[in-house]
Amino acid sequence: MIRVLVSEAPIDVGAEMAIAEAAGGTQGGAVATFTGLVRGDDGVTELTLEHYPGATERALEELCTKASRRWTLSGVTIIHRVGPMRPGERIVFVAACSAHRAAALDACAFLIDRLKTDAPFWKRERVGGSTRWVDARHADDTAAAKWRS
Amino acid sequence: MIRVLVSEAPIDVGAEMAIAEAAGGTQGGAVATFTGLVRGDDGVTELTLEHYPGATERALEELCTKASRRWTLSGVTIIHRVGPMRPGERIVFVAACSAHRAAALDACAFLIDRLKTDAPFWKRERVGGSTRWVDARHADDTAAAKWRS
Amino acid sequence: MRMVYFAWVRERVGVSEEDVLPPASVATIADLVDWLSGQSTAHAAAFAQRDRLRAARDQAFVSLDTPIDGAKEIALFPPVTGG
Amino acid sequence: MRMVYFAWVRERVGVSEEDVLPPASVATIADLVDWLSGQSTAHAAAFAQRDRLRAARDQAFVSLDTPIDGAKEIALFPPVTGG
Repeated sequence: MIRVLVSEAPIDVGAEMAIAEAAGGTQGGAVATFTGLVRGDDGVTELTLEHYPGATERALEELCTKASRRWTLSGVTIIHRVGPMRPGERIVFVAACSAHRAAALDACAFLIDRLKTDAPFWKRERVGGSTRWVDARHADDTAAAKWRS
Repeated sequence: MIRVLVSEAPIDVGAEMAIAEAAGGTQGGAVATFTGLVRGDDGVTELTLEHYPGATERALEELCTKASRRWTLSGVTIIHRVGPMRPGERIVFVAACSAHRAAALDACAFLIDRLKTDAPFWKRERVGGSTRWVDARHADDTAAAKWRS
Repeated sequence: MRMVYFAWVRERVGVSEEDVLPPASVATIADLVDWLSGQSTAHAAAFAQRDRLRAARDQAFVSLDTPIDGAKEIALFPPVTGG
Repeated sequence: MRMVYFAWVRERVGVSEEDVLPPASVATIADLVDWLSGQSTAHAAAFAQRDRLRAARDQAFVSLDTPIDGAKEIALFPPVTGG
Protein backbone atom coordinates (compact mmCIF):
# COMPACT_ATOMS: atom_id res chain seq x y z
CA MET A 1 0.00 0.00 0.00
CA ILE A 2 1.23 3.47 -0.89
CA ARG A 3 -0.30 6.39 1.03
CA VAL A 4 0.62 9.96 0.13
CA LEU A 5 -1.04 13.01 1.63
CA VAL A 6 -0.17 16.71 1.33
CA SER A 7 -2.38 18.82 3.55
CA GLU A 8 -2.61 21.92 5.74
CA ALA A 9 -4.04 19.81 8.58
CA PRO A 10 -1.88 18.78 11.57
CA ILE A 11 -0.41 15.26 11.22
CA ASP A 12 -2.03 12.64 13.47
CA VAL A 13 0.80 10.13 14.03
CA GLY A 14 -1.36 7.72 16.04
CA ALA A 15 -3.96 7.51 13.26
CA GLU A 16 -1.29 7.20 10.55
CA MET A 17 0.48 4.39 12.45
CA ALA A 18 -2.82 2.50 12.72
CA ILE A 19 -3.40 2.88 8.95
CA ALA A 20 0.15 1.76 8.14
CA GLU A 21 -0.05 -1.24 10.47
CA ALA A 22 -3.47 -2.32 9.16
CA ALA A 23 -2.21 -2.14 5.56
CA GLY A 24 0.82 -4.26 6.52
CA GLY A 25 -1.51 -6.96 7.77
CA THR A 26 -0.24 -9.78 9.97
CA GLN A 27 2.79 -10.28 7.67
CA GLY A 28 4.19 -6.81 8.33
CA GLY A 29 5.96 -7.20 11.63
CA ALA A 30 8.14 -4.06 11.47
CA VAL A 31 7.24 -0.39 11.08
CA ALA A 32 9.96 2.28 10.94
CA THR A 33 8.93 5.93 10.96
CA PHE A 34 10.52 9.33 10.75
CA THR A 35 8.82 12.52 11.92
CA GLY A 36 10.20 15.98 11.21
CA LEU A 37 9.21 18.80 13.56
CA VAL A 38 9.44 22.56 13.19
CA ARG A 39 12.49 23.65 15.18
CA GLY A 40 12.28 26.83 17.20
CA ASP A 41 15.97 27.61 17.38
CA ASP A 42 17.36 30.89 16.06
CA GLY A 43 14.19 32.68 17.15
CA VAL A 44 11.94 31.14 14.51
CA THR A 45 8.30 31.71 15.49
CA GLU A 46 6.57 30.35 12.38
CA LEU A 47 7.42 28.18 9.39
CA THR A 48 5.42 28.25 6.15
CA LEU A 49 5.70 25.45 3.59
CA GLU A 50 4.96 26.27 -0.03
CA HIS A 51 4.59 23.43 -2.53
CA TYR A 52 3.79 22.63 -6.15
CA PRO A 53 0.29 21.12 -6.11
CA GLY A 54 0.03 18.07 -8.32
CA ALA A 55 3.77 17.79 -8.88
CA THR A 56 4.31 17.28 -5.14
CA GLU A 57 1.95 14.32 -4.88
CA ARG A 58 3.45 12.86 -8.04
CA ALA A 59 7.02 13.19 -6.68
CA LEU A 60 6.07 11.62 -3.34
CA GLU A 61 4.24 8.70 -5.01
CA GLU A 62 7.26 8.13 -7.23
CA LEU A 63 9.50 8.05 -4.13
CA CYS A 64 7.21 5.47 -2.50
CA THR A 65 7.29 3.36 -5.66
CA LYS A 66 11.10 3.53 -5.76
CA ALA A 67 11.29 2.38 -2.12
CA SER A 68 8.85 -0.46 -2.86
CA ARG A 69 11.02 -1.64 -5.74
CA ARG A 70 14.19 -1.51 -3.66
CA TRP A 71 12.90 -3.24 -0.51
CA THR A 72 10.10 -5.75 0.16
CA LEU A 73 7.56 -3.50 1.84
CA SER A 74 3.94 -4.09 2.78
CA GLY A 75 3.30 -0.36 3.15
CA VAL A 76 4.86 3.05 2.51
CA THR A 77 3.41 6.31 3.87
CA ILE A 78 4.42 9.93 3.29
CA ILE A 79 2.35 12.66 4.95
CA HIS A 80 3.63 16.20 4.39
CA ARG A 81 2.11 19.28 5.90
CA VAL A 82 1.99 22.58 3.98
CA GLY A 83 1.00 26.13 4.92
CA PRO A 84 1.87 27.91 8.17
CA MET A 85 2.97 25.98 11.26
CA ARG A 86 4.62 26.66 14.60
CA PRO A 87 7.70 25.32 16.44
CA GLY A 88 7.11 21.80 17.73
CA GLU A 89 4.49 20.96 15.09
CA ARG A 90 5.01 18.06 12.70
CA ILE A 91 6.08 18.92 9.14
CA VAL A 92 6.48 15.43 7.74
CA PHE A 93 5.80 11.82 8.70
CA VAL A 94 7.15 8.86 6.73
CA ALA A 95 6.58 5.20 7.53
CA ALA A 96 7.86 1.98 6.00
CA CYS A 97 6.26 -1.33 6.91
CA SER A 98 7.91 -4.69 6.23
CA ALA A 99 8.19 -8.24 7.49
CA HIS A 100 11.85 -7.47 8.29
CA ARG A 101 13.19 -4.66 10.43
CA ALA A 102 16.29 -3.93 8.32
CA ALA A 103 14.10 -3.31 5.25
CA ALA A 104 11.74 -1.06 7.22
CA LEU A 105 14.60 0.97 8.77
CA ASP A 106 16.55 1.34 5.52
CA ALA A 107 13.46 2.27 3.47
CA CYS A 108 12.46 4.87 6.08
CA ALA A 109 15.93 6.50 5.94
CA PHE A 110 15.84 6.41 2.11
CA LEU A 111 12.41 8.07 2.00
CA ILE A 112 13.31 11.02 4.25
CA ASP A 113 16.75 11.54 2.66
CA ARG A 114 15.33 11.59 -0.86
CA LEU A 115 12.25 13.60 0.09
CA LYS A 116 14.57 16.43 1.15
CA THR A 117 15.92 16.78 -2.40
CA ASP A 118 13.29 15.25 -4.71
CA ALA A 119 9.98 16.85 -3.73
CA PRO A 120 8.90 20.43 -4.52
CA PHE A 121 8.56 22.02 -1.07
CA TRP A 122 10.00 25.36 0.03
CA LYS A 123 10.31 26.57 3.62
CA ARG A 124 9.95 30.17 4.71
CA GLU A 125 10.79 31.09 8.31
CA ARG A 126 9.46 33.98 10.34
CA VAL A 127 11.96 35.50 12.79
CA GLY A 128 10.60 38.51 14.64
CA GLY A 129 8.88 40.80 12.15
CA SER A 130 10.52 39.48 8.97
CA THR A 131 10.52 36.29 6.93
CA ARG A 132 13.26 34.51 4.98
CA TRP A 133 13.40 31.57 2.57
CA VAL A 134 15.39 28.63 3.94
CA ASP A 135 18.42 27.72 1.81
CA ALA A 136 18.87 24.16 0.54
CA ARG A 137 21.50 22.33 2.56
CA HIS A 138 24.48 20.71 0.88
CA ALA A 139 24.25 17.94 3.53
CA ASP A 140 20.82 17.02 2.14
CA ASP A 141 22.26 16.46 -1.34
CA THR A 142 24.99 14.28 0.17
CA ALA A 143 22.46 12.23 2.18
CA ALA A 144 20.21 11.76 -0.86
CA ALA A 145 23.17 10.86 -3.10
CA LYS A 146 24.19 7.89 -0.95
CA TRP A 147 21.04 6.05 -2.11
CA ARG A 148 21.77 6.45 -5.83
CA SER A 149 22.99 3.30 -7.53
CA MET B 1 15.17 12.25 28.56
CA ILE B 2 15.22 8.47 28.89
CA ARG B 3 11.85 6.72 29.09
CA VAL B 4 11.66 2.96 29.68
CA LEU B 5 8.43 1.08 30.29
CA VAL B 6 7.76 -2.67 30.49
CA SER B 7 4.07 -3.37 30.82
CA GLU B 8 1.23 -5.75 29.95
CA ALA B 9 -0.81 -2.82 28.60
CA PRO B 10 -1.17 -2.21 24.83
CA ILE B 11 1.32 0.36 23.48
CA ASP B 12 -0.22 3.74 22.58
CA VAL B 13 2.08 5.02 19.83
CA GLY B 14 0.28 8.37 19.49
CA ALA B 15 0.72 9.10 23.22
CA GLU B 16 4.35 7.91 23.22
CA MET B 17 5.18 10.11 20.20
CA ALA B 18 3.70 13.13 21.99
CA ILE B 19 5.81 12.38 25.10
CA ALA B 20 8.98 11.90 23.03
CA GLU B 21 8.38 15.09 21.03
CA ALA B 22 7.61 17.17 24.15
CA ALA B 23 10.82 15.94 25.82
CA GLY B 24 12.81 16.86 22.73
CA GLY B 25 11.54 20.42 22.98
CA THR B 26 11.88 22.84 20.11
CA GLN B 27 15.51 21.77 19.55
CA GLY B 28 14.60 18.18 18.69
CA GLY B 29 13.52 18.40 15.09
CA ALA B 30 13.77 14.70 14.20
CA VAL B 31 12.10 11.64 15.71
CA ALA B 32 12.82 8.14 14.37
CA THR B 33 10.79 5.23 15.67
CA PHE B 34 10.61 1.49 15.29
CA THR B 35 7.52 -0.56 16.14
CA GLY B 36 7.53 -4.35 16.26
CA LEU B 37 4.22 -6.15 15.75
CA VAL B 38 3.17 -9.72 16.47
CA ARG B 39 3.24 -11.56 13.15
CA GLY B 40 0.49 -14.01 12.40
CA ASP B 41 2.33 -16.12 9.85
CA ASP B 42 2.85 -19.87 10.36
CA GLY B 43 -0.54 -20.10 12.06
CA VAL B 44 0.51 -18.26 15.24
CA THR B 45 -2.62 -17.22 17.17
CA GLU B 46 -0.98 -15.83 20.32
CA LEU B 47 2.44 -14.68 21.48
CA THR B 48 3.44 -14.50 25.14
CA LEU B 49 6.44 -12.46 26.28
CA GLU B 50 8.19 -13.55 29.47
CA HIS B 51 10.79 -11.23 31.00
CA TYR B 52 13.12 -10.81 33.97
CA PRO B 53 11.52 -8.09 36.13
CA GLY B 54 14.07 -5.56 37.35
CA ALA B 55 16.86 -6.84 35.10
CA THR B 56 14.77 -5.97 32.02
CA GLU B 57 14.28 -2.33 32.98
CA ARG B 58 17.95 -2.10 33.92
CA ALA B 59 19.07 -3.54 30.56
CA LEU B 60 16.77 -1.20 28.62
CA GLU B 61 17.92 1.87 30.57
CA GLU B 62 21.53 0.88 29.94
CA LEU B 63 20.77 0.59 26.21
CA CYS B 64 19.23 4.09 26.21
CA THR B 65 22.28 5.46 28.03
CA LYS B 66 24.62 3.83 25.49
CA ALA B 67 22.65 5.39 22.62
CA SER B 68 22.76 8.80 24.36
CA ARG B 69 26.55 8.58 24.68
CA ARG B 70 26.98 7.59 21.05
CA TRP B 71 24.67 10.17 19.46
CA THR B 72 23.46 13.63 20.52
CA LEU B 73 19.87 12.83 21.45
CA SER B 74 17.24 14.90 23.20
CA GLY B 75 15.17 11.82 24.02
CA VAL B 76 15.25 8.01 23.94
CA THR B 77 12.17 5.83 24.52
CA ILE B 78 11.80 2.06 24.83
CA ILE B 79 8.34 0.64 25.55
CA HIS B 80 8.16 -3.16 25.63
CA ARG B 81 5.00 -5.13 26.13
CA VAL B 82 5.00 -8.40 28.10
CA GLY B 83 2.40 -11.08 28.73
CA PRO B 84 -0.02 -12.51 26.13
CA MET B 85 -0.75 -10.68 22.88
CA ARG B 86 -2.32 -11.38 19.49
CA PRO B 87 -1.20 -11.04 15.85
CA GLY B 88 -1.10 -7.39 14.77
CA GLU B 89 -0.57 -6.06 18.31
CA ARG B 90 2.54 -4.01 19.15
CA ILE B 91 5.32 -5.80 21.04
CA VAL B 92 7.86 -2.99 21.17
CA PHE B 93 8.17 0.71 20.38
CA VAL B 94 11.49 2.54 20.34
CA ALA B 95 12.00 6.24 19.57
CA ALA B 96 15.08 8.42 19.24
CA CYS B 97 14.74 12.18 19.18
CA SER B 98 17.51 14.50 17.95
CA ALA B 99 18.16 17.82 16.27
CA HIS B 100 19.56 15.85 13.30
CA ARG B 101 17.80 13.16 11.33
CA ALA B 102 20.88 10.94 10.79
CA ALA B 103 21.43 10.71 14.57
CA ALA B 104 17.76 9.90 15.20
CA LEU B 105 17.67 7.23 12.45
CA ASP B 106 20.96 5.59 13.45
CA ALA B 107 20.14 5.60 17.18
CA CYS B 108 16.73 4.06 16.46
CA ALA B 109 18.32 1.22 14.44
CA PHE B 110 20.94 0.71 17.16
CA LEU B 111 18.28 0.49 19.89
CA ILE B 112 16.16 -2.15 18.18
CA ASP B 113 19.15 -4.21 16.99
CA ARG B 114 20.71 -4.30 20.45
CA LEU B 115 17.40 -4.78 22.25
CA LYS B 116 16.99 -8.07 20.36
CA THR B 117 20.15 -9.48 21.97
CA ASP B 118 20.73 -7.47 25.16
CA ALA B 119 17.41 -7.48 27.04
CA PRO B 120 15.94 -10.47 28.92
CA PHE B 121 12.73 -11.23 27.00
CA TRP B 122 11.58 -14.61 25.78
CA LYS B 123 8.82 -15.26 23.24
CA ARG B 124 6.47 -18.22 23.32
CA GLU B 125 4.12 -18.79 20.36
CA ARG B 126 0.80 -20.58 20.34
CA VAL B 127 0.06 -22.53 17.15
CA GLY B 128 -3.20 -24.45 17.25
CA GLY B 129 -3.41 -26.27 20.59
CA SER B 130 0.30 -26.20 21.49
CA THR B 131 2.93 -23.63 22.39
CA ARG B 132 6.65 -23.40 21.55
CA TRP B 133 9.52 -21.16 22.66
CA VAL B 134 10.90 -19.03 19.84
CA ASP B 135 14.57 -19.72 19.07
CA ALA B 136 17.09 -16.88 19.08
CA ARG B 137 18.01 -15.88 15.52
CA HIS B 138 21.61 -15.82 14.36
CA ALA B 139 20.68 -12.78 12.22
CA ASP B 140 19.90 -10.85 15.42
CA ASP B 141 23.42 -11.47 16.77
CA THR B 142 24.86 -10.28 13.46
CA ALA B 143 22.71 -7.13 13.47
CA ALA B 144 23.63 -6.33 17.08
CA ALA B 145 27.33 -7.02 16.45
CA LYS B 146 27.59 -4.36 13.74
CA TRP B 147 27.16 -1.67 16.45
CA ARG B 148 30.05 -2.93 18.60
CA SER B 149 33.15 -0.79 18.44
CA MET C 1 2.60 27.75 -22.63
CA ARG C 2 1.97 28.10 -18.91
CA MET C 3 4.84 29.27 -16.66
CA VAL C 4 4.61 28.65 -12.89
CA TYR C 5 6.97 30.02 -10.24
CA PHE C 6 7.58 29.13 -6.60
CA ALA C 7 9.19 30.56 -3.45
CA TRP C 8 11.58 33.50 -4.02
CA VAL C 9 11.50 32.98 -7.79
CA ARG C 10 7.74 33.65 -7.65
CA GLU C 11 8.26 36.68 -5.38
CA ARG C 12 10.90 38.19 -7.68
CA VAL C 13 8.97 37.58 -10.91
CA GLY C 14 5.96 39.10 -9.16
CA VAL C 15 3.34 36.58 -10.33
CA SER C 16 2.78 32.91 -9.49
CA GLU C 17 1.92 31.96 -13.05
CA GLU C 18 1.65 33.45 -16.54
CA ASP C 19 1.06 32.35 -20.14
CA VAL C 20 3.94 32.94 -22.53
CA LEU C 21 4.52 32.53 -26.28
CA PRO C 22 8.28 32.19 -26.83
CA PRO C 23 9.64 32.39 -30.42
CA ALA C 24 10.56 29.18 -32.25
CA SER C 25 14.27 29.75 -31.52
CA VAL C 26 13.63 28.97 -27.82
CA ALA C 27 14.35 25.21 -27.74
CA THR C 28 15.39 24.36 -24.17
CA ILE C 29 14.33 25.52 -20.72
CA ALA C 30 17.64 27.41 -20.48
CA ASP C 31 16.73 29.22 -23.73
CA LEU C 32 13.35 30.03 -22.19
CA VAL C 33 15.00 31.46 -19.05
CA ASP C 34 17.26 33.64 -21.25
CA TRP C 35 14.31 34.82 -23.34
CA LEU C 36 12.15 35.60 -20.25
CA SER C 37 15.08 37.50 -18.68
CA GLY C 38 14.96 39.82 -21.69
CA GLN C 39 11.23 40.46 -21.26
CA SER C 40 11.37 42.36 -17.92
CA THR C 41 13.80 43.41 -15.20
CA ALA C 42 11.72 41.39 -12.68
CA HIS C 43 12.31 38.19 -14.69
CA ALA C 44 15.98 39.10 -15.11
CA ALA C 45 16.33 39.56 -11.32
CA ALA C 46 14.48 36.32 -10.54
CA PHE C 47 16.65 34.26 -12.89
CA ALA C 48 20.00 36.05 -12.25
CA GLN C 49 21.57 33.18 -10.26
CA ARG C 50 21.24 30.42 -12.81
CA ASP C 51 22.91 27.86 -10.47
CA ARG C 52 20.13 28.40 -7.91
CA LEU C 53 17.38 27.77 -10.45
CA ARG C 54 15.59 24.43 -10.81
CA ALA C 55 12.89 23.38 -13.28
CA ALA C 56 10.02 21.00 -13.88
CA ARG C 57 8.55 20.12 -17.28
CA ASP C 58 4.88 19.13 -17.09
CA GLN C 59 5.30 18.57 -13.34
CA ALA C 60 8.41 16.32 -13.56
CA PHE C 61 11.82 17.55 -12.36
CA VAL C 62 14.24 18.13 -15.27
CA SER C 63 17.58 19.88 -15.83
CA LEU C 64 17.65 23.30 -17.46
CA ASP C 65 19.11 21.92 -20.71
CA THR C 66 15.98 19.82 -21.30
CA PRO C 67 14.10 20.64 -24.56
CA ILE C 68 10.70 22.26 -24.07
CA ASP C 69 9.36 19.99 -26.77
CA GLY C 70 5.69 20.98 -26.68
CA ALA C 71 5.38 21.13 -22.87
CA LYS C 72 2.12 22.52 -21.48
CA GLU C 73 3.63 23.73 -18.20
CA ILE C 74 7.16 24.79 -17.23
CA ALA C 75 7.92 25.50 -13.54
CA LEU C 76 10.92 27.49 -12.30
CA PHE C 77 11.91 27.55 -8.62
CA PRO C 78 14.81 27.49 -6.12
CA PRO C 79 16.39 24.25 -4.81
CA VAL C 80 13.78 22.46 -2.69
CA THR C 81 13.81 22.50 1.13
CA GLY C 82 11.08 20.13 2.30
CA GLY C 83 10.95 17.38 4.89
CA MET D 1 21.88 -17.64 47.16
CA ARG D 2 18.78 -17.14 45.05
CA MET D 3 18.53 -18.94 41.69
CA VAL D 4 16.01 -17.69 39.10
CA TYR D 5 15.07 -19.39 35.83
CA PHE D 6 13.26 -18.22 32.72
CA ALA D 7 11.51 -19.64 29.63
CA TRP D 8 12.24 -23.30 28.85
CA VAL D 9 15.02 -23.42 31.48
CA ARG D 10 12.37 -22.59 34.08
CA GLU D 11 9.97 -25.15 32.63
CA ARG D 12 12.61 -27.93 32.67
CA VAL D 13 13.91 -27.16 36.17
CA GLY D 14 10.26 -27.12 37.28
CA VAL D 15 10.44 -24.00 39.50
CA SER D 16 10.89 -20.31 38.68
CA GLU D 17 13.21 -19.71 41.64
CA GLU D 18 14.91 -21.52 44.50
CA ASP D 19 17.46 -20.87 47.24
CA VAL D 20 20.66 -22.91 47.02
CA LEU D 21 23.77 -23.31 49.18
CA PRO D 22 26.58 -24.54 46.91
CA PRO D 23 29.83 -25.83 48.50
CA ALA D 24 32.88 -23.54 48.63
CA SER D 25 34.42 -25.37 45.63
CA VAL D 26 31.75 -23.81 43.36
CA ALA D 27 33.57 -20.66 42.17
CA THR D 28 32.04 -19.70 38.80
CA ILE D 29 28.56 -19.79 37.32
CA ALA D 30 29.70 -22.73 35.16
CA ASP D 31 30.70 -24.57 38.39
CA LEU D 32 27.25 -23.78 39.78
CA VAL D 33 25.56 -25.20 36.69
CA ASP D 34 27.63 -28.40 37.03
CA TRP D 35 26.82 -28.70 40.72
CA LEU D 36 23.08 -28.08 40.17
CA SER D 37 23.04 -30.66 37.35
CA GLY D 38 24.17 -33.23 39.93
CA GLN D 39 21.33 -32.30 42.32
CA SER D 40 18.40 -33.57 40.19
CA THR D 41 17.60 -35.01 36.78
CA ALA D 42 15.36 -31.96 36.14
CA HIS D 43 18.31 -29.60 36.59
CA ALA D 44 20.52 -31.88 34.49
CA ALA D 45 17.92 -31.83 31.67
CA ALA D 46 17.48 -28.04 31.89
CA PHE D 47 21.23 -27.40 31.67
CA ALA D 48 22.16 -30.18 29.20
CA GLN D 49 22.80 -27.85 26.23
CA ARG D 50 25.42 -25.60 27.79
CA ASP D 51 25.79 -23.54 24.57
CA ARG D 52 22.11 -22.54 24.78
CA LEU D 53 22.44 -21.35 28.39
CA ARG D 54 22.87 -17.68 29.33
CA ALA D 55 23.34 -16.11 32.77
CA ALA D 56 22.89 -12.93 34.78
CA ARG D 57 24.69 -12.13 38.05
CA ASP D 58 22.70 -9.79 40.31
CA GLN D 59 20.57 -8.83 37.27
CA ALA D 60 23.47 -8.03 34.90
CA PHE D 61 24.25 -10.24 31.88
CA VAL D 62 27.54 -12.15 32.33
CA SER D 63 29.30 -15.11 30.70
CA LEU D 64 29.16 -18.53 32.37
CA ASP D 65 32.82 -18.36 33.39
CA THR D 66 32.14 -15.35 35.64
CA PRO D 67 32.95 -15.90 39.35
CA ILE D 68 29.89 -16.01 41.65
CA ASP D 69 31.83 -13.86 44.11
CA GLY D 70 29.16 -13.32 46.76
CA ALA D 71 26.25 -12.73 44.31
CA LYS D 72 22.78 -12.56 45.85
CA GLU D 73 20.95 -13.69 42.68
CA ILE D 74 22.05 -15.83 39.74
CA ALA D 75 19.68 -16.19 36.75
CA LEU D 76 19.90 -18.93 34.12
CA PHE D 77 17.92 -18.76 30.88
CA PRO D 78 17.96 -19.41 27.10
CA PRO D 79 19.25 -16.85 24.55
CA VAL D 80 16.86 -13.88 24.58
CA THR D 81 14.22 -13.31 21.89
CA GLY D 82 12.64 -9.93 22.58
CA GLY D 83 11.82 -6.97 20.39
